[in-house]
Amino acid sequence: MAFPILSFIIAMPALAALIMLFLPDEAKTAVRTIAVSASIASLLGAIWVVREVLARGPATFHFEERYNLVPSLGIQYLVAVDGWGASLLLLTGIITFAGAVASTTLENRPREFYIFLLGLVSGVFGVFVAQDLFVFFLFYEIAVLPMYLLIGIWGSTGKVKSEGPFAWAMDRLDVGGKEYAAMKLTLVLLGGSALILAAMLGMYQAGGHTFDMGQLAKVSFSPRLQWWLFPALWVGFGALAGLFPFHTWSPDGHAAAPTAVSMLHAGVLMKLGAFGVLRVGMVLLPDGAQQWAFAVGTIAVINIVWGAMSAMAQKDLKYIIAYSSVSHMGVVLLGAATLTVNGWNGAMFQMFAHGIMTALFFSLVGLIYERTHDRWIPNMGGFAKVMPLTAAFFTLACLSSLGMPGTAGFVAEFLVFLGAWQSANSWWAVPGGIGALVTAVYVLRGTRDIFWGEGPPEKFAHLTDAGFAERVSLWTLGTTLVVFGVWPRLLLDLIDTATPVYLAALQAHGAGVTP
Amino acid sequence: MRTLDLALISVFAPLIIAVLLIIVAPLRRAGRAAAALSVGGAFASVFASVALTLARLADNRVPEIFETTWLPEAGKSAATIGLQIDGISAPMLAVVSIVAFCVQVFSLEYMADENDEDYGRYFTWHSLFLFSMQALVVAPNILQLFCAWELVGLCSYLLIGFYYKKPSAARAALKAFWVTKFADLGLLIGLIVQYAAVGTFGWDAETVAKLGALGVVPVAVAALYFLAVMGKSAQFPLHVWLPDAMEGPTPVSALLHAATMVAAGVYLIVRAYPIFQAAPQVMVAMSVIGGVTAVFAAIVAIGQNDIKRVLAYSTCSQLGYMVAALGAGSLFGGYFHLGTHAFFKAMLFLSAGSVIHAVHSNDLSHMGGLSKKMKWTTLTFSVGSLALAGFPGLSGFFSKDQILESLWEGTHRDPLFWIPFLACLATVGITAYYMSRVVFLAFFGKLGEHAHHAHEGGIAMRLPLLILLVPTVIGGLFGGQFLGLLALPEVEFHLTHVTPVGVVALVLAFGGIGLGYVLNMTPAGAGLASATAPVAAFIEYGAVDRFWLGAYNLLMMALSRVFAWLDRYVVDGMLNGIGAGALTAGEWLRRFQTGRATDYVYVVMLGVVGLTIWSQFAALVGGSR
Amino acid sequence: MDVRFYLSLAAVLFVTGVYGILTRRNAIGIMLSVELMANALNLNLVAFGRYGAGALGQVFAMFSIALTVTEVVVGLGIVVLLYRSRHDVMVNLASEMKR
Amino acid sequence: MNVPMLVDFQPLLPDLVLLVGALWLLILDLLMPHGRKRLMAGGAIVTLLAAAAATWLYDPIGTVWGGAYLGTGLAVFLKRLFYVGGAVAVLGARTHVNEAYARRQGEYYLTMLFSILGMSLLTGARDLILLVVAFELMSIPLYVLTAFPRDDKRATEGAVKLYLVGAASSATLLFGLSLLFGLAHDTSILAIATHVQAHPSPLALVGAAMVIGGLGFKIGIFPFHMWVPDAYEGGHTPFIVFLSALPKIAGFTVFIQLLLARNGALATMALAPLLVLSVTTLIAGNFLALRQSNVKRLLAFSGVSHVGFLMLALLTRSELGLGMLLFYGVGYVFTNMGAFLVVHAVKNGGGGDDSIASFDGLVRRNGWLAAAMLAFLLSLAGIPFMVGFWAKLFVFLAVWEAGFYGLVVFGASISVLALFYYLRVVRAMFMNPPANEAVIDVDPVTNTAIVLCLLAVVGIGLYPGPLYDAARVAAVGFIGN
Repeated sequence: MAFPILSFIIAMPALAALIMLFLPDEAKTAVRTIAVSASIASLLGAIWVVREVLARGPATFHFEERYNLVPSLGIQYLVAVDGWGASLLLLTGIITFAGAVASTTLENRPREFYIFLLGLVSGVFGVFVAQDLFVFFLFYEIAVLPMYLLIGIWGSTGKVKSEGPFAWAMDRLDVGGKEYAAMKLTLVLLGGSALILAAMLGMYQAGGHTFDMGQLAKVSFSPRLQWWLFPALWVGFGALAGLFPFHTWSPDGHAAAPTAVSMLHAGVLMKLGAFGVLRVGMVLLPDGAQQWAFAVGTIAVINIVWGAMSAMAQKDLKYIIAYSSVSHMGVVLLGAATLTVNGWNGAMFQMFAHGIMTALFFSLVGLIYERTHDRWIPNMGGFAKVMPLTAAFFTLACLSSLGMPGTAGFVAEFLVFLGAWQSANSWWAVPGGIGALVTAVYVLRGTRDIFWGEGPPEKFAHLTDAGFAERVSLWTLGTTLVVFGVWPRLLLDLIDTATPVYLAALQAHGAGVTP
Repeated sequence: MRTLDLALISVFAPLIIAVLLIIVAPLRRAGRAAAALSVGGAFASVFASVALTLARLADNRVPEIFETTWLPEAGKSAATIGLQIDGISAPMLAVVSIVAFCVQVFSLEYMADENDEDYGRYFTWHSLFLFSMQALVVAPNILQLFCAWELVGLCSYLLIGFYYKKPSAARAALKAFWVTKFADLGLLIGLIVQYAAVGTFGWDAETVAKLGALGVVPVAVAALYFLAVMGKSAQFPLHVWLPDAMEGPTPVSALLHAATMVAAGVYLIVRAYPIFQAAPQVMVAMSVIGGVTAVFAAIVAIGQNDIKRVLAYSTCSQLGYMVAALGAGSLFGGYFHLGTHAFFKAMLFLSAGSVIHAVHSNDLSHMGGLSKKMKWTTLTFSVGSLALAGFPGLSGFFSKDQILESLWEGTHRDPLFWIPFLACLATVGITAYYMSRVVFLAFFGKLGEHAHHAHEGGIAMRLPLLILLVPTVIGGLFGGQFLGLLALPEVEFHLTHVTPVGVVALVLAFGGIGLGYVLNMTPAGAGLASATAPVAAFIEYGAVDRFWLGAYNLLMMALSRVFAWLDRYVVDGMLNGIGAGALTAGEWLRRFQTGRATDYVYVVMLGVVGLTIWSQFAALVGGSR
Repeated sequence: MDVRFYLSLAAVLFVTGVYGILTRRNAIGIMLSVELMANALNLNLVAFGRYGAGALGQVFAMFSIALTVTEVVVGLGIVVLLYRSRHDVMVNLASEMKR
Repeated sequence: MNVPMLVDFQPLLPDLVLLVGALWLLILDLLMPHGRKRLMAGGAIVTLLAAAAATWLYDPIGTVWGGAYLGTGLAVFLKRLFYVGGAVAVLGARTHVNEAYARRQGEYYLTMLFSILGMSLLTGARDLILLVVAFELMSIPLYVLTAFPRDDKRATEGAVKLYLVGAASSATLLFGLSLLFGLAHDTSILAIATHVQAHPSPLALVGAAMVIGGLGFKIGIFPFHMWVPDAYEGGHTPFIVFLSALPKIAGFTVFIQLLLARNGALATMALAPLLVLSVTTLIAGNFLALRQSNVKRLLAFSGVSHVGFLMLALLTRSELGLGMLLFYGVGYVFTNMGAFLVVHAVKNGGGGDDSIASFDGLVRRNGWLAAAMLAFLLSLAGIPFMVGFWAKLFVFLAVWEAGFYGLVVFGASISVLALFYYLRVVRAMFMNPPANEAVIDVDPVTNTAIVLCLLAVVGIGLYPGPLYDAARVAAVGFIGN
């Protein structure tokens, strides 16, 4: 039997968490070392997988592992990887590494922090390689849940004014607090998973009592069933991808979460949702995907513009980035809705690009917050003088965010818009482009307000630039952003091995798709 | 050396330097060393691109294209990147690298007051810019051109914002970026439309033929491309960013905002000319907009007191010329003017930089009589001004002549061309006037208040001026060779070809210079000149700028607050409402848990009775069915 | 006589018992009401035994009576405890835990 | 006339073991000096385990008493659950019982054993008389045990409520049963179901309604659930460990026997009201739990909502649904027992008043307890790698297969709401600062019980296959008979 590389990647973080469980609280150095080592091990594994998948060529799945869990129900542990999964493994590996390194500065209960964080990472890895719907769902839930504790314990609290028609409710719920944010995030995401579960059972029943995604892909579900199941998956997974109007957990959650958690959550977890829509929703339910494509794309466009416009009005640094995630995840969903090769390639690439970019953003925001204990932009200004490296990387992240060629963000957005134009609803590309323009306005304005201008205010004059661990994290993410932006084929070749296969299957099933 | 090697050197030498400086922080912070590397890179680029141009001059039969897949689509290639070396790109490479080299050398001294870190940063961005511009020039397809186009925009943003501590510079950098980014949407969507229609990003004959057969599509594509041109090349009404961009260091203005980057828009038209030709309506509109820009910017330039802003508006105006010519169908006229303008405008800006360096002010009223202190600069600025005004024999004369000629021919085809024609003709006179005004105010007359301690810069500042002086003076004589590179058999170019239009233009130019003398050097005229100033000022910061500011405030700021409010208090509010509602419901339900045992029995019995009644009712209904 | 007569009587008895539980506040009174309900069902059983089901009804009733007795014994024990803790047998006084 | 031989009682062999053990302990208790009575717990556990072993030694399948008792796979499955669960409950209670009622502790275990014996008989009771007797054999000891802490006002109050509602309910149940009996002229459940199916009558509906109401009390469905939180809050936690888990499943056993007989004839008859009851139970349980500040009350209402899920499984009236009900039951029993054991340990070791606030900062006072509680809460909430996840999933699967698609969506959504209050406890344990830093000690016996529950919860959660298969097999062939 071949070396179970995928299980290795999944298990490394969990194993590290398990070891930490038995370490004393005081062994902070040991904990950090183990966490970073585990993340490196997973990252190396992911890189190796990517290389191998590229070398072994397109179309099929590699590194399959299959064990029965509940044989009589057809539930099995089945993992395998294709171009899509491999690219997201790589993303997760990179961000985990960067997040684990960036968190080494954490002093408050690092052991528990890493246990939850690494548990979550294991779940994320699992989702991306699961080829059994059930395992997919299982890992999905695991990836979502530790977030509650991570935000609730290590998060930060803001304050939101209660007003508007729902002021009474806001007073009641302590809107803005970290517990509120953690709870909202958990409930909305698991609410989504309730819908996923229902759809999953529907497929299981109609698809001959199997959860094997390879088998289910061969089943022709009746269009009527698909019409029902697809929106359940779309909204269910979409909730995690920040789908409008279920996105409001995201700004609050990301604003409240500690650095590494925001990095992982916005960087990787939101992709879980989008990946679910694409991999489960659209690939397994081709008719549903086509019937609902218009709605998916249109809401995605709303996401893009809504997120960007909301981000523009924010004065809280973390909220800006969080809303930008909502906007950018709209790009992913738009790409998925196009049902074109370019659109899907773009969606997958945007997952990667946005993941890296937003992780970079959040690590920078965390870095600033750690030093200033302030997220309010009007209090800032002129930081470039005291923290030039931070300023440089922030600008880089902004550039990727607004789709500057030479960064990964451009390739992704370009492909998605290209796909959008090639799709049945060409007009999607226009609001998409406008969203990019609005992004340019708010990110650069933010950069100016934080970093430019005459020296920092008196109380921030002592700020220091990024330390060693932070620099490792920044350079890792920044370099990735540029390298994949300049030479996207590093990843696109990989993604492109899977996309046409899935798309061909979709079109073979479907009735009327644009050529 | 092979073409590919030369092209690679010309494009990538600056990139390697830039990357090196970005990654190796100590090197960048060393300042001098960074500058030396950067200038070295630029020189390598000059060497390679001049060699390429010479090779092209010798043999210009087939374009040489080197490309490789950049974006795959279902295993095939959706987009390539590479190098296209032909008669169009090679001379542009040379122009860009020469001007960039001159500007960098000039900057060595001009920027010497900066601290080492900023100095290094300055040259890093310069190297990056040179790479981006070269990559734009050699782009074999519109996608790569777009990428490079955005990158030069980025460099423009970074360099305008070089003095990032100055709020006005920060604002100008953002304004430049946003306005051009807005326009770039046109290019982005245009090239997507093109790809969706014909399946390539190219501009070759085959693509254009396919595109041309698609009715309205080429018009849409060309119009969208032209939107981007309007932004990048500061055409009315998207010109608003260019004057503000003068907040950057003067050499930056010379290189980016006069000679090369702003000309990228014109270069795009030149490069994708077949596509534009497939959309005649867009060509006419282009010409009209170019003409309007030319005369509008020229009028505004009259009233400026900031020497850089005069030049900025003049750039705007000249770009309008080029666009108008291209719209009228004169590829040669527009492109030739791009080349000559690059040299003399860069020289003008560097001369202005030299003056500013000497008097530490941009304001014309602080200058005066500088010819006594700065002879070299006076010479270069005056010659540049004359070239700009179209003084016979200087490079600007020939290229401008071509433009007016082509517009005149245009009027025969379509009466709409009267607009650009008359506008450009008027601009000749106005240009001559405002340039002579600057020359007289700055260099002649009595010594200005800041001018007493002025002195000529060192060799690093003088040498670039002299290098640029050469093409300014004799550049026009090489029009024939240039035409040869473009391979336009139907166009003719004569050095001694007198046309009625040319004569009228000449008269207007001399009239303008004369007027400039009268109004600025004689007491009688001074009053008249100052009377026009408010008018010009009104036009400058009048309707157009307010329109964009209003759009920004209304569409972006105000609307965004509406969105954010809705998001927080309605969309999220509903979620909160559901959450709090559930809590309230839970609270309310708890009231029924009274804690009294008899109440519990009560409820149990009620439940049983309810069940009984319902089951009877259900049986009744079920029975009747 | 018809079985329905017995059933009606049993129903009346049962409802009386329920009414008693709901209105009595004294634990002993409530226990008596429960007894009333139990007897109603015993009546049912016996009546059904008489009209059709045979001895089975009586047997069932015997078991039922025995069970009711045990239940009441335990119940009385609890009432004693209630009295010990509160010196009263008013059940609704014991409503410390609620909501 | 045949003289009954022991071999004829083979299906009841485990019950006999239990009975003999209980009687033996009864005698032992009388003889034993007070100082050694703590050994009684061991005796009870041995008895229960011996009974459990008997289910494996002999195949307790077959009929006894002329069909009044029918040993089926289902009966065996449930017996094992009751015995093992009972043993864990005894183990968990041992330390507390030894401390609190040193002299009477024998009675405690004996009463418990008899209650378990009642449950055990219920698993195969196919005759109304046996059913009623077994039901009361199970119920009456519960009244006694609730009132066991004699000097505790709150326990007495809980007992009063339990008793009053219980007595009224059992009278109602019996009244309903008497009507059904009268209609079919037979005490055999199968006969009743057959009769009702063939001759639906308004009286049968009345009888069914009263039966549902009476039994609803035992399992605590809305609106018959109102005693549940008060009894839980008042009773001593080690007993609530038992009360909250096994009797509910036993109540369901009766439901299964009655409602599912003859392909669910009675359940089909009253399907709409039953469905509405399940849904309202889910709603009421979850909503009432939202704002509770006492962990025991919170768990009580959460238990109510779990009953809603079990009801949904029951109402599928399919073999799959029944199997999944059994699986859910196992998961529920061990999770719930574990959770209450932790509650007990926290109160016992750290003082406090069972309020959520008393869990503040538990992770720093006893990390192990916090981790175990986390696992139990997650299992209750239905999070993967805990048994509760599979339980919910399997039930949903069955409900989906039965065609109640909307109920799956509803159930899944409402279980998200449930997460809200479980997370409140999690938040207290992990996020809030502790009221004091004193370490909470747990005695090894209670700890062992918690470990056992945790092993069940996580073990089945990691590898649910065997239990799933066992539950499926147990349900085979039951519905039709």
